[in-house]
Amino acid sequence: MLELYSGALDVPTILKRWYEEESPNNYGAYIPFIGTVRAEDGIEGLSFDIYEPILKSWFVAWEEKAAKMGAKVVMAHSIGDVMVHESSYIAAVFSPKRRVALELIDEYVEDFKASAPIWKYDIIGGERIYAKERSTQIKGSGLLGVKI
Amino acid sequence: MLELYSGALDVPTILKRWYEEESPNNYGAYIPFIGTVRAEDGIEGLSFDIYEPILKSWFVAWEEKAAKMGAKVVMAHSIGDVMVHESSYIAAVFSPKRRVALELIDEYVEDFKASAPIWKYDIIGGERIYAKERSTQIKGSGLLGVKI
Amino acid sequence: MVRIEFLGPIQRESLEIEAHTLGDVADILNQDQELKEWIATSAVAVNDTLVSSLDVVLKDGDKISLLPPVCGG
Amino acid sequence: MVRIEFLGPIQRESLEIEAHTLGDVADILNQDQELKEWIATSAVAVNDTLVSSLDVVLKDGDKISLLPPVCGG
Repeated sequence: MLELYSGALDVPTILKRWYEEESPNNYGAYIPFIGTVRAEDGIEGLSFDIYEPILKSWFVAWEEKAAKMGAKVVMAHSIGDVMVHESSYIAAVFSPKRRVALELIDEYVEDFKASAPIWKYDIIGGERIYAKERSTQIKGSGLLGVKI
Repeated sequence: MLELYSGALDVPTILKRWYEEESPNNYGAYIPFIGTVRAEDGIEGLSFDIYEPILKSWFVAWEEKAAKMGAKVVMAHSIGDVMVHESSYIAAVFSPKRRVALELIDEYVEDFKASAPIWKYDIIGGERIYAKERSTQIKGSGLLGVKI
Repeated sequence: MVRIEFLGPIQRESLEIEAHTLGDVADILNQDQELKEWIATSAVAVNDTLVSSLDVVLKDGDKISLLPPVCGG
Repeated sequence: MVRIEFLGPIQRESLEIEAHTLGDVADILNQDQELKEWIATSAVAVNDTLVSSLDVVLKDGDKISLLPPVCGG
């Protein structure tokens, strides 16, 4: 389940729905990671662009990887503006076993940060400024660059 | 915040309350770990005894450790009977930063499993049977044992 | 007199005994064959603080707790 | 003809160009000085699959996407 929302996430409602949907499925561990916009550097909020086709393939690959361990991954993410102290991101793992869940959530969140085709902008004075310094090149970037 | 409940936890309500309480506090990452009773080995449920004075000291030590990293830990646990597919345990970390949160939740949950003075019983045919094989000796156990 | 409490699954009533060190407590408890297995696998707290040495000096009214193997969550 | 799409912050309209390999695409795009910095830091997808070699053979109607550095969450 990959869920994209316009604007901030309704975190309690999403966490509750996922919990209740998976309750009958005998997972012993449920670990959501909730990302919230911090007030820092004078920003009013963040804004997000998403390229859905590649995000979906990235997510399907993770679903398959989790399934091999008997686990399940889900994700919710915002598109557009999310103000300070609102949340833009929930990634969660369900697993029969604790160790698998704790290791998967770490790897899943880190791989998301490194690879998911999502671009972040600071909102300052109503302007949308690409968060270049905090962004990460996807593995293999620069392929079309001039050879030096 | 260490919360003890008689019977199963109302997971959505606890997750929502914690989320809303910490919303103004500028944490960028919130990671709850939710433990649910799995249907296995024919059990009807699990039952828990807690020794509160030592659980409280263990928890206060973790609060202090988390505070040094700018983070916060919370916990909810059941006392008594929790049936299959109900939840008995939520441990959560709030942190400004993602890496701190991901590392703390792992260490916090594992230390809880190894050290928290809580005893687990399988409920089978209405009987309460100590889960001896799944239990872990607290560090330093056997101090009063006969020297061989 | 000190009080010995048995936690969780040990299922014993607490005891009042005369003891000046944890070594004394060990000597007395190990005379009980049924307790030996629990003693070998239990941690020990004095007044709700876990201890790691037998040299703890006890005073009148101290509480000694035996904590058998745990499994929270 | 293949179509080049610039994602996220690159802020360019998509282009239609004649190209038979990704090498051809590289040659054409690098003539644009303003694009060079983006090209040096962007990943490349052909028909929504990320690629890691310039030797990909392109066919008419293929979509090539440039993905600049990401920061989700």
